[in-house]
Order: sequence, then C-alpha cells, then structure tokens
Amino acid sequence: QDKLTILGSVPSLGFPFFVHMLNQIKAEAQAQGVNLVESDGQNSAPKQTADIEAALVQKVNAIVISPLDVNALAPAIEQAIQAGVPVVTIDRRVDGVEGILAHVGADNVKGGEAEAQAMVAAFPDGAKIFHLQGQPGAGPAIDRNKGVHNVLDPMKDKYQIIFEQTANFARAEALSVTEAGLAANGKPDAIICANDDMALGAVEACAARNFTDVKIYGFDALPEALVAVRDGKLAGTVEQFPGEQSRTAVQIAVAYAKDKTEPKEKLVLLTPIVIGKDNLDKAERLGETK
Amino acid sequence: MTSTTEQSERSGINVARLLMSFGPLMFLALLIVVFTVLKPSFIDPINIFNIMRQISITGLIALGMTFVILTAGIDLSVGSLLAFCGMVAAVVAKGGTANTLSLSTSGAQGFGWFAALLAAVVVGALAGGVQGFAITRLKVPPFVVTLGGLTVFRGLTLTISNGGPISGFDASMRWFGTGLIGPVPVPAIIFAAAAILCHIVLRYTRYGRAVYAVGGNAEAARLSGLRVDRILISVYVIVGFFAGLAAFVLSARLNSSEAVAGIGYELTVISAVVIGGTSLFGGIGSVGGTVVGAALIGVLQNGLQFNNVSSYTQSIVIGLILILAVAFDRWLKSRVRR
Amino acid sequence: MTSTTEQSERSGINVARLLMSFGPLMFLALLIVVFTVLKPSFIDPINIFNIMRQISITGLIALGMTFVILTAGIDLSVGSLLAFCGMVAAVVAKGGTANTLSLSTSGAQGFGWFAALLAAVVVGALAGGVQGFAITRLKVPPFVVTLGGLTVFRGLTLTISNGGPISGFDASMRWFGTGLIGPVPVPAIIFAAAAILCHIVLRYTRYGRAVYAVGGNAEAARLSGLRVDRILISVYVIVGFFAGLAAFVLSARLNSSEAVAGIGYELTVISAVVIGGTSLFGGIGSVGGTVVGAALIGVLQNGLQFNNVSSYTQSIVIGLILILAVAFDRWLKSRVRR
Amino acid sequence: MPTAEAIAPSPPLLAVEGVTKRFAGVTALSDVSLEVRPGEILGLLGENGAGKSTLLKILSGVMPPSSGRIVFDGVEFNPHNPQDAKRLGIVTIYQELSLIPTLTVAENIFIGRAPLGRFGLVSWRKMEVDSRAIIARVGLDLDPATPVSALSVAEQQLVEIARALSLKSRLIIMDEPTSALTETEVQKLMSIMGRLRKDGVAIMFVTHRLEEASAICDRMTVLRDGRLAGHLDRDGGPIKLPKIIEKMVGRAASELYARPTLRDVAGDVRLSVRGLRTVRDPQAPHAIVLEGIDLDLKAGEILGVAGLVGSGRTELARAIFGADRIAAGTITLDGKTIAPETPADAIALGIGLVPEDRKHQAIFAALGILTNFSVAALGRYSNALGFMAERRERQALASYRKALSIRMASPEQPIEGLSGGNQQKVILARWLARDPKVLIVDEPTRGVDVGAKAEVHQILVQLAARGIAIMMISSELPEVLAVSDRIVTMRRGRITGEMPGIEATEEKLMELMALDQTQEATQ
Ligand SMILES: Nc1ncnc2c1ncn2[C@@H]1O[C@H](COP(=O)(O)OP(=O)(O)OP(=O)(O)O)[C@@H](O)[C@H]1O
Ligand SMILES: Nc1ncnc2c1ncn2[C@@H]1O[C@H](COP(=O)(O)OP(=O)(O)OP(=O)(O)O)[C@@H](O)[C@H]1O
Ligand SMILES: [Mg+2]
Ligand SMILES: [Mg+2]
Repeated sequence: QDKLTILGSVPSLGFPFFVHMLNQIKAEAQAQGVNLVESDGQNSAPKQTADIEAALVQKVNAIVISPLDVNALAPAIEQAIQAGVPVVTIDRRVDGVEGILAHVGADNVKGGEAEAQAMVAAFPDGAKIFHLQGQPGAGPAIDRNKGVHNVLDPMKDKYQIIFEQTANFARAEALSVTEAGLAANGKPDAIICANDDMALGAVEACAARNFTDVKIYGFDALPEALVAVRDGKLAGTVEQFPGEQSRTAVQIAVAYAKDKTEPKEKLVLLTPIVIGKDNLDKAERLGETK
Repeated sequence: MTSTTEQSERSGINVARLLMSFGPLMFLALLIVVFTVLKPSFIDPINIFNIMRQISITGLIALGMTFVILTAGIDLSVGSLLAFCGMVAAVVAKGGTANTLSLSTSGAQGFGWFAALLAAVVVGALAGGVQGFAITRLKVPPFVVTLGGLTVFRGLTLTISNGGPISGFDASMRWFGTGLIGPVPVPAIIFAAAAILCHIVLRYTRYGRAVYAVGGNAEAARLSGLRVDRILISVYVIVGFFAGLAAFVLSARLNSSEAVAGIGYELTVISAVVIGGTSLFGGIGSVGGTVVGAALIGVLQNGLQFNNVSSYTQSIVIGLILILAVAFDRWLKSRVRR
Repeated sequence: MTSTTEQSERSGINVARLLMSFGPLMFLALLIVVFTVLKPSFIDPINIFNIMRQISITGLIALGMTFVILTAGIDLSVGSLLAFCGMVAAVVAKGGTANTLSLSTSGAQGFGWFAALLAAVVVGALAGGVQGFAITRLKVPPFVVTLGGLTVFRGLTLTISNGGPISGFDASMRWFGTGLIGPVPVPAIIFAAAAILCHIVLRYTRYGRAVYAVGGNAEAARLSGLRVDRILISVYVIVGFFAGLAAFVLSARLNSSEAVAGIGYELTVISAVVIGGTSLFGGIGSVGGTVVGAALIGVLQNGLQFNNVSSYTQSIVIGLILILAVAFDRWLKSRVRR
Repeated sequence: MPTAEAIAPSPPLLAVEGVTKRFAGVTALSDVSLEVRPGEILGLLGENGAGKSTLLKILSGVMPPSSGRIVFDGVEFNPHNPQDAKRLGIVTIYQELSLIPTLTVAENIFIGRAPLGRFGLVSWRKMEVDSRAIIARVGLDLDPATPVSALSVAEQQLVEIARALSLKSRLIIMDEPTSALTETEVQKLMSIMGRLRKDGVAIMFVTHRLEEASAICDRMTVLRDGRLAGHLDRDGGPIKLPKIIEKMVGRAASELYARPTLRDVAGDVRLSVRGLRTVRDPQAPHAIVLEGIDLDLKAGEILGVAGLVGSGRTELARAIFGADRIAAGTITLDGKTIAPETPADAIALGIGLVPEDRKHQAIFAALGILTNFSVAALGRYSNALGFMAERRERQALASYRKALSIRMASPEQPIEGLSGGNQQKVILARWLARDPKVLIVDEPTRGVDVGAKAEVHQILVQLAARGIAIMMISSELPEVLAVSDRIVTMRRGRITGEMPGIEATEEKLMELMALDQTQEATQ
C-alpha cells in the first residue's frame, strides 16, 4: 500500500524562520510516516500558487501551508479544496475560503501588540522609540506594524515614535538605518523591530555608539536572538511557536488524510509571548543555542 | 550564382531560420523528455496547462520587453509597473482603495472588469511613454530611467494601497485569470494571441522592421530617415501596455492586487528574452525566441518542483541549465551556419 | 598648431576631465547642501562617517563592476556572490558550518581573520574567473552567465548554511567592519584605498588601457594584439575579488554572515557605476565617477532616512533624483561640448 | 548675382550661401558658398579635414549650420533631420557606411519603405526580388537575404550606392563612394552617374582619387581649411590634376604624385608562404577561401597585391596575421616556421596589419587619439611594472603627428572627431610605432587625400628602405603602380600573376586580375 504524501509549503526559505518551520514539518512528516513534497514560495505568490498546482497534479493527499499572502493564495487553496485535498494553514490565516480543514497559528497582529506591550512595561513612564518596519507590502510586516501601532497610538504623548523606517527585514539595512536614526535623533530609549535580523542589526549600530542601555525588541525568537537576549543585548523577542504550529498542523492533516479524522478544533491559536531574560526557558528553540 | 544556388538559397532561408531558434527549442524538448521520463505525469494536460498559465504573466511582459531589447534598450521597471497597474486595476474594479477583503464573488462595488483592464493598460502605456520620453528627450540611458521607474512605481503602489493588498474581484474579472476556454486556461490564450500579434507586427510591418533597424544601428537608422525617437518611445509604451495587461491577468488569477507583486520580475522577463536569442545590443531577436525562452524557464521550474527537488538545489540547477541552454545555442549556431 | 595650442591642450585636459565628472559631483554637492539646510546635524562627522561606512560595501563591488562595465560586460551575480563569499569567510573564521550562535567576541574556534579574508577573496576571484571563462569560451553573453551565477551562488550559499546565518566572530575580524583609524571607520579606509588603487590601475597602467580598448572595440583590440579573452576573464576575476572583499567587510561589520545578504545589490552597484558616467556599452567611464555615483546613492538614502521621510515617499524621491542627476549630467555635457 | 545668372544656363538647384560651421574649438567650415545645377556633376575636393563631409552633412539634414543660408530649388531650406532632406529628393551616400549591419541587404535597401503585400503586411518575397534587381545595377550579385554584417567593405559600399540610386532623387550627395572600390565597380558607377546626369539629376561627388574626379566632374569646388579655395570648370577637356592639386594644397605640387624610384630588391626572403589554404568559416560564410597561396616577401621590399573585389587579398592578409584560421600550408618568417593563432602571436613575431575596415576593425571611436595610437605597442610605452610611460608615449605621438601631418586638437580628443583621412594616419602611426619586421597594409590610403597619400607612400618606401618587408593591398591601381617593387595579382583565392613593379602597367595588371576564367577553363 502506498505511503501518503503531503505538500509542505512555506513562503520563503530565504528566511531562517521558515527554514525552521519547514524543518519541523519535515520532522513531523517523518514521525508520522508520510512522504513530504517541499515547496518554497520564494517570496512570490505566483510561485507558491504554481507549487500548489503542481502538487495537485501529483495528487498529494493533504496540504500544509504557510501562505505568503492570505489574499493572493486564496484562489490556489480554494482550488485544492475543490479537488478534494484537505488544507491546513499555518501562521497566517486565510479568510473567506470555505472548507479549510484547520488553521494553526499565532496572529502577527497579536505578536506586534505583545512586543509593544513588553516595551511599555519596561518604560512605565514613557519612552522615545525607534521603530524598524519589515518589507513594505509584505503580510507579516503589515500585521506586526499594525499590532505595534494598536498599542502605542492611544498613548502617543507618552510613547513617541521619533524615528520610523523600513529596513526590509534585513540585518545590514537595519544597521545603516539605525545609524542614521541615531545620528539624527540621538539615543532613543527603545527600538522595536519587526524581526530578529533587524533587531540584531540595531544591536550592532547601538554597540558602535556605546549606547548599550537601549532596549531593543525583536520578533521570531530565532536561536541567535535568544542568545542575544541571554547576553542582555536584546530586551526581548516575540515567540510564535512556529515549530509547534507546524507539528500540530501536520498531525491534523495526516490524521484527516488517513481516515478522515476531523480535528478537535478547527482553529488552534497559540498566544504569542515575549521572551525576555527571565522566561528564556519558554522559548521553543532554546535547545539550538548550545 | 545561377539558378541552382538560388534555389538552395531560397530553401536555405527557412531551414536557417528554423535552426536559428533551434537551440533553445531543442533544449526545451530535451527538458520535457527528461522530466517526462522521470515522472510521466509531467505531461498530463493538466500540468501542461498549469505551466502555460504560469508562464503567461512573465511571458506577456517578455513580449513587450522583446521590442525594447530589440532597440538595444532595457526596462527594469516592469515588476514595479506590474504592481502599480495591478493596484490601479484593483482600485477601479473595487471602486476605491478600501480593501474589503471580501473573497466572495459579489464583493465588487466598482466599475467592472472592462474599466479595470482599460485602466491597467492605459496606465501602463502612459508610464512607459513617460519613461520613453525621459530616455529620448533627457538623454538618460534606459537603464537609469527604468531603474528610477523601478523604485518610483513601487513607491507609488505602496502609497496608493498603503502597503496592503486589495482583494476580492467579481467573477467576470476573475475569469481572465482562472477561466478556461475548452480545456485551455484563459491566461494562456491571452498570451498566445498576444505572441502571434507581436510576431506579425515585428516581422511583417514597417514599424516592426523599423524597430530592428533602430536597434541595429540607431545612427544609421536616423540617417536613413527613420524617426528614431518616436520609435524608441513607442517600444516603452508597448512594454508598459503589456505590463498593464499582465497585471490585470495576475490580479484576476490571484483575486488580489498586491503591493509586493512582481518583485524581481525584470530579471525573469529579461532572461526569457535573452535566452530566446535576442541580443542585448539590439537588432537581433524574435518573438518566437522569447516564447521559447519563457517556456524553458517555466518548464524548468515546474519540472524541478514536480520532482520534489529541494529549493536550494533548484536554484543551482536552474542557473546552470540556463547557461547551458544558451551555450548549446551558441555552439549549434557556430556549427550550422555553413 | 604650435606651442600655444599645445599648452592650452595640457591645461584643457584637466578642466575637461573635471567638467566630465562635474554633473554628478555638482549634484552630490547640491544634495549635501539641501540636507544640511534641512537638518544641520546631517554634516556632523558621525553622520558623514556613517555614510562612508554604508557606501563602502556596495562601493567596493562597484569598483570591480566598473572594470566589467568598461568592457561592455555586466555582472548580475555580485549580490549572491557576496553572500557566498561571506558564508565561506564565516565558515573559515568559525572553523565549520555549525553556528555556535555566540555573539561574544571570544566565540571563534576557526582559523582567524586573515584566513577568512583570504578565503573570501580567493573564492570570489575564482567564482568570477569561472564566469569569465563561460563568457569567453562558451560564448554565452555576460548577462546570461551572471544571471545563472546569481541563482547558483545563492543556492550554494543556502545549501552551505541551510538558510541560516553564521554569527559571532572574534574581535580582530570585527575590527575590519567596526574599527576606527583615528576618527575614520576602517571600511571607509578600505574603500578609499581600493578606489585609489583602481583609479591608478585603470588610468596609468597598460592593463587599464587594455580594458578601455577591449570595451571600446573588441575586434579592433584583438587585431591590435590584445589578448581579449584574458582581459575579459580578468575583469570578472576582479569584480569577484571585490565581492569577496566586500563580503568580508560586511560580515565583520554585522558580526554575522547571512544567506540572504546582498539580495538586489546588483542593481545598486550597477546604478552607482552608471550614474558615475560609465557607459553600459563599454569604453567610457572612470573610477572617480563610480565613487561619486556610490556617494550620491548613499547620501540620498541616508539623508532621507535622516529626515525620517516615509519609506514609500523615499522610493519615489530616490528614483526621481537618480534620473534627474543623470539628466543634469547629460545636459551639462551637451552645454560644454559646444 | 546677375552675373552668375548670365553665365549659368539654368538656375541652380542648390545654392549654399556663406555657410559656417563651428564645433567645440574647431571651425570646420567658414563662409562657404557654392551652387549645383540640375544635370551637373559637381566635384567637391579638398584635403583631409577640409570640411567636405561637414558641408554634405549640413545639406542632408544631419546637423544644422552655425550660420549661412541654403536655398534648394529656389526655396530657403532648413532641414532639421535627414528625413526633411529626403522628402525634397536629396539622397546621401555617407562617408562612414550607414547600413544597418544586423539587417539583410534587401531590408537595408528598403529601409523605411518595405514593399507591402496582402493585408498591408511586408512582402519579403517582393522585397528580395526587387532588391536583387537593384543591386544588380551596380554589378553586385549576392543573395539579398544576406545580413550586411557578412559583407566586405566594398560590397557594403556597393549596397549603399545601389540603395541611393533606387531612391527618387533630384540631388545625390556622394561622400567618397568609391574609396573601397576597384576599377571595375568604379567604371560601372561612372556610367550610372553619366545616365543620371542625362536625366537631369544633380550630383555632388567627393573623392580623393583625382583621376576619377577629373574624368567625371563637370565642375569642381575646392575647399581648403574650411574655406572656399575656388571653383574649377571643365574647359573643353577634363580638369587637369595639377590644377586641382594646386588649388587643394595652395602651392604648385608637381612632385606630389611622383613615382618613387622602384628597385629590384635583392634582399633575403623575410616572409614566405607555401600552400596556404583556409576553409569556410561558418561565422563568415561569404568570405573568400584561399586555395593554396605561394608567396615570398623579401626584406626591404614593397609587394603590391592587386585584385578585384572578392579576390581574397584581405583574407590572405588576415590568415598570415593569425586573425583567421588556417587549414593548411606553412608560413616562415626569417627561415623559421611560424604558426600564429591569434593576432597577438603574429604581432609578437613582428608582423603588423593595418586592416581595411577602419571603423570596425581599427579605431576605438570613443577613445582618445593617444590610446588609439599606442594600443598595439603598450609594452613599448610602459615600464616593467606595467605603468604607462605617458611622457614617452606623448612624445612619440607628437613626432608621428608631425611626420604624418595629422590634424588634431589634442591627444585626448576622441578619434571619432577626426576626419577620415586623419584617422587613417593615426592607425598607420599605431603600426609604425611597433616597428614591425613585416607590415601588411590593407587599403592603407582609403579616404586619404592626395598630399597625405604621397606622404604615406613616402613613409612606406622609407620603411622598406630600413629593411621592413611590406605587403600593400590596394584597390587603386595607380597606387599599386606607384610604390610597389613587385606586384602580384589575385583572383578568387588564387595568385594569378606576378611582375616587377617597373614593368607593370594598369592594362597588364587588369588582365591578370581577371585571369581565372581562362585558367579554370583549362583545368
Ligand atoms: N563631430 C565633430 N566634432 C568636432 N569636430 C569635428 C566633428 N566633425 C568634424 N570635425 C572637424 O571638422 C573638420 C572637417 O572635417 P570633415 O569630416 O568635414 O573633413 P573632410 O573634408 O570630409 O575630410 P576627409 O577627406 O578626411 O573625409 C575636421 O577638422 C574635423 O576634425
Ligand atoms: N570579416 C569578414 N566577415 C565576413 N565576411 C567577410 C569578412 N571579410 C570579408 N568577407 C567576405 O569575403 C569576401 C571577399 O572579401 P574581400 O572582398 O574583402 O576580398 P578582397 O580580395 O580583399 O577584396 P576587397 O578588399 O577589394 O574587397 C566578401 O564577399 C565578403 O563578404
Ligand atoms: Mg570626409
Ligand atoms: Mg579587402
């Protein structure tokens, strides 16, 4: 009898976050004894769509996908569902498509809110803030930005964002943008970054000016960031449990594909938390830091 | 030089022509055979139609790019322009910038697909015209003008949409991206029709021949009485038009216009044209070549994905095969000309 | 045609040269003035040194790219090659691909900065040489070969590092990215030294003359006894070398080598060269122009960020100003000529 | 103007009145006036850089004059682009070939006016059939579907002439149309020009071959340093050469075209070629194949090589120089067998070649004169570390500038700003600077004026006197006769004859150049 085959698709393997996600999908698929077709969206909605189309021709039994864009990938996911292939989405939730088997995720807006709240907690009396945004137009960038502003905008007089620029999720750009910000505005109290790479770039920029007491917040809880948190270089990073998301999603998909077991919950939402020095043990990838 | 040579010459023309575009074509055939042997379902009609649909977006732009490159120009702005025209189409289709995020087929409040299509291609053509104007009047090299365009149009797109996508079009519009005529996807039909049209224009009209002449030697073309500046502007209008058309089809296909659409397309599109044998120094090339070039890239990507080749390895293999395909073409030409 | 004309010729040389590179230079000066008026702290030494440090990475590659473009070639692979060389340097510096993830300065277990530097530049030069070989021997156009390189080197980098970064170098290595000599950042000094060296090579050596000649007319160069193929290969070796050097400096600066480093750098680098007045059709251009071009882009980006201009608007403004800068240059030259 | 009216039988078709043209630093034309009448062939003569091409470019709308007036057919004429001129029936053959290399012969002939067939689409068949007839008029027999890039310079020139002749015209401007042609083609062109004259077409004709000008022109206008030097009229018979030369250079010039003393050189054989064959190169399918060439070239000798277009002279030169691949045969230099695979090899061995296609094979258009001059001798003008010795380089250029009287503004000036003849002198200087053992010159005086031509000849003779072996390919028989110690003739890749320079005459050479029909018949 044939082994089941599932498609595991992530937005872009250029980012360590998704490499981890796909690795976890791979590991869980192996544990469940199913074949995995891997797909890298290469940061392009048409590419991820094409991968889904190719997988449907190959008659995969289920799809586990973290969509690059929740709107643009909807038609492809719809197509899969119409073809009778169960779909489980991870991380980013697709609205308006009927029949998605389940969604496992941690909302990026919620993550952004958590990040900002952690900063607020650290500066109860207000703060001057730099904000480094992600790639303009990219889904996570939009959502994380929204989360940060949801928290800070109502407290505008206490928490001023004095410098807000995109650094395209990239470390090198974050470094030069932060340098420019420091030169123009002097030292801020905190820097909120839409991912860890940018946060680590900001760390370097501050270190170069000896501004070691600026509190810098990252997002994604990558092992490298966890080390920086441990060493006190980062104040915190947002953990969305991508590994747990991925494993759960694969379990749900395989269970359904095997014998039509409906998932207990259609919507598994993990609450994002901010990892600081005191709760490092909550971080999913702490083990990778040794 | 008597009748015998003349006869052989005449038939020689067609054979030579065929052989000219033979390299990439043979390579394409080879790839298809290899992928089919590896996994026979590769040539399932469904998959073939998938590939056709996939290449239609960049293929459409590549048609326009063929005109530009034939004049020894280049257009780096196409990816951004695609996003810009897509956003314009979405605004027109939805009647505003508010993203209703409704994926239901009845979500549209706007002016219908025809107005959206018209807006996309007109805006594309205008944007191309402005760039063409800067190239000919301000004497700024195409590379610089369209590099500027690349960032300007992206910025405009983000400004219009405030970074987010605009999604949810009505069924009549979505048909252009997802519909079928018989078994054939609509985007593939649009691409094929456009390719035939472009082929006729370039090969059988005075305008088309003037494009080749300008690319072959702009100064000589001017001395021969061609209106070089007008022709140069026109090719940027054409590529802009096609970027608009491609944007419309892409938005219809994804049911969404994204501000980040088309990033990096300029390189894919230019590769399709160049792999198809069009010279970046102008004057040499054909639409047929571009279609083959686009198909080569599409088949390669699909075939590797189909065989579950890891994404990193895919990059390596695609890069090497593109180089090989062109090397093979050059080698064949150096043999065949006798 | 006696002594008087000869004298005026000699002084004429310098004035003409200055005026030639005047356009972008004047524009650069203008930008600096405008930004300083907007926010006087713009010309604080800190910020000026920031800018210098920022342009040093792409600037280094742009120096190599100047050689390539002078021969009418192009290298699209530089961004990927940067990432690749950076990863190689990291592996050598850390003694393996295992990311020890230590950001402490004592984390390195490897072979030291010198071995890392050597590995980066040697691998870069070799990779460039392989591409040059494909260009000259397989007769594949530079655009195609280096486009292939762009995806191949990225794939290799991702394969080596499995997508992740390799971080944490020792202090001696980091000095090349973050150190100061007096008040001047080390990367800026490296860039300046490299620029002077390249200027001397191109302007005052036999090899430099040959580069211009090959770009000016490859066939005439061949018939004049130049080994055209060797010269072509050499320029790709040079740009590869500089990609390696830039990679080393970038890794040292970020204390990390990332698989996603350098994406899109090819366009920034080529813009710097082209804005500096080097012709994409070869034979015309200078290192001085490239330095000014790189500075123009750096100042523009920094200045807009400095004034906290929204990123959408930044895109639009940068695109327009790049076009304007070159248009101004062309206009100035057309004035001066008559 | 009443006096002019009185003399002239018909009103002028074109009147140029006080035209001046200034470039940066150079006044190319100053206050030039002339007239052309319908049915008249006006020769426009002058030394290199006198301003002939500049004037013609102004007339054909390529560039505007700085001041002055042009009247065409009684109406003031201010062309803004070549199309304006074309519309009025002014057709131009430019000095620098202006065909589009990537297009076919047929397309070049019908550029911008391709014949349309069904549905208003271009009819390729009709275009090729028609163009075959058009090029046949100038005696060219080749497939119109051939890309122009595969043609020799002479063939390109013929295509360009054919194209101009096929356009409806009232004034035809010809800027050195014959510079790459041999006697046969020139004769054909002359007879066509005669016919056009009968049809009332006016022709302006520029050439440095004064015999030609003298034979065909009704009147001549001579320019010197951008100024009008005077007009010459046909006075019963053709205008005499010495008269022309005197007007051109401003002094009596009896010695200019004097035949140098020819010698029977008894030096050692320097270069020897045996059984040299080439094969058809797929990249250049029309190139002539060498069919077994035997040739000796002695030290101190000038060997003239004569032949018609397509005789394979250029191919012979390129094969010896390592520019084309050799299929069989041996080349020995000073008794040692050599096998140059690239021009660089040949140059290192002491062989130099001045190619025939200046624009594509010799000059670096956008680069300065200095670089153009020294490019083949970079080793000579640089030190052990590879740094250029610019002072020596400039001194060398300065001395050649004087010796060859090169007119230029500065060593940094891009060479494209020089007149054609001066460009040619720079290329010659390039090879003189290398001081080769064997110098092959392919059409060395193409586009060079009489005075400079004589200088070039003198230089060749001097070089030979220093022991350099010189092989001179030229389509101009008077030139071959003037300087060659020995002459060989070629046809279709074979050598058809040989004779000492002293014994040679144009008739004898022509006979040998056309020989092979008889040879082939006997084989
Ligand atoms: N585009 C240009 N820029 C600067 N100077 C020029 C330009 N074109 C021509 N000249 C100069 O104008 C003068 C006249 O050149 P022109 O080409 O008209 O000479 P010509 O009589 O045609 O010579 P030839 O017989 O060598 O062709 C020369 O001194 C030349 O250097
Ligand atoms: N570089 C080249 N590339 C392609 N074809 C060439 C090239 N050079 C010459 N030919 C072809 O070779 C043929 C003969 O060459 P060419 O006419 O130069 O011979 P030739 O004896 O030197 O005559 P001439 O120099 O008087 O024209 C021509 O038909 C031309 O098409
Ligand atoms: Mg001239
Ligand atoms: Mg010849």
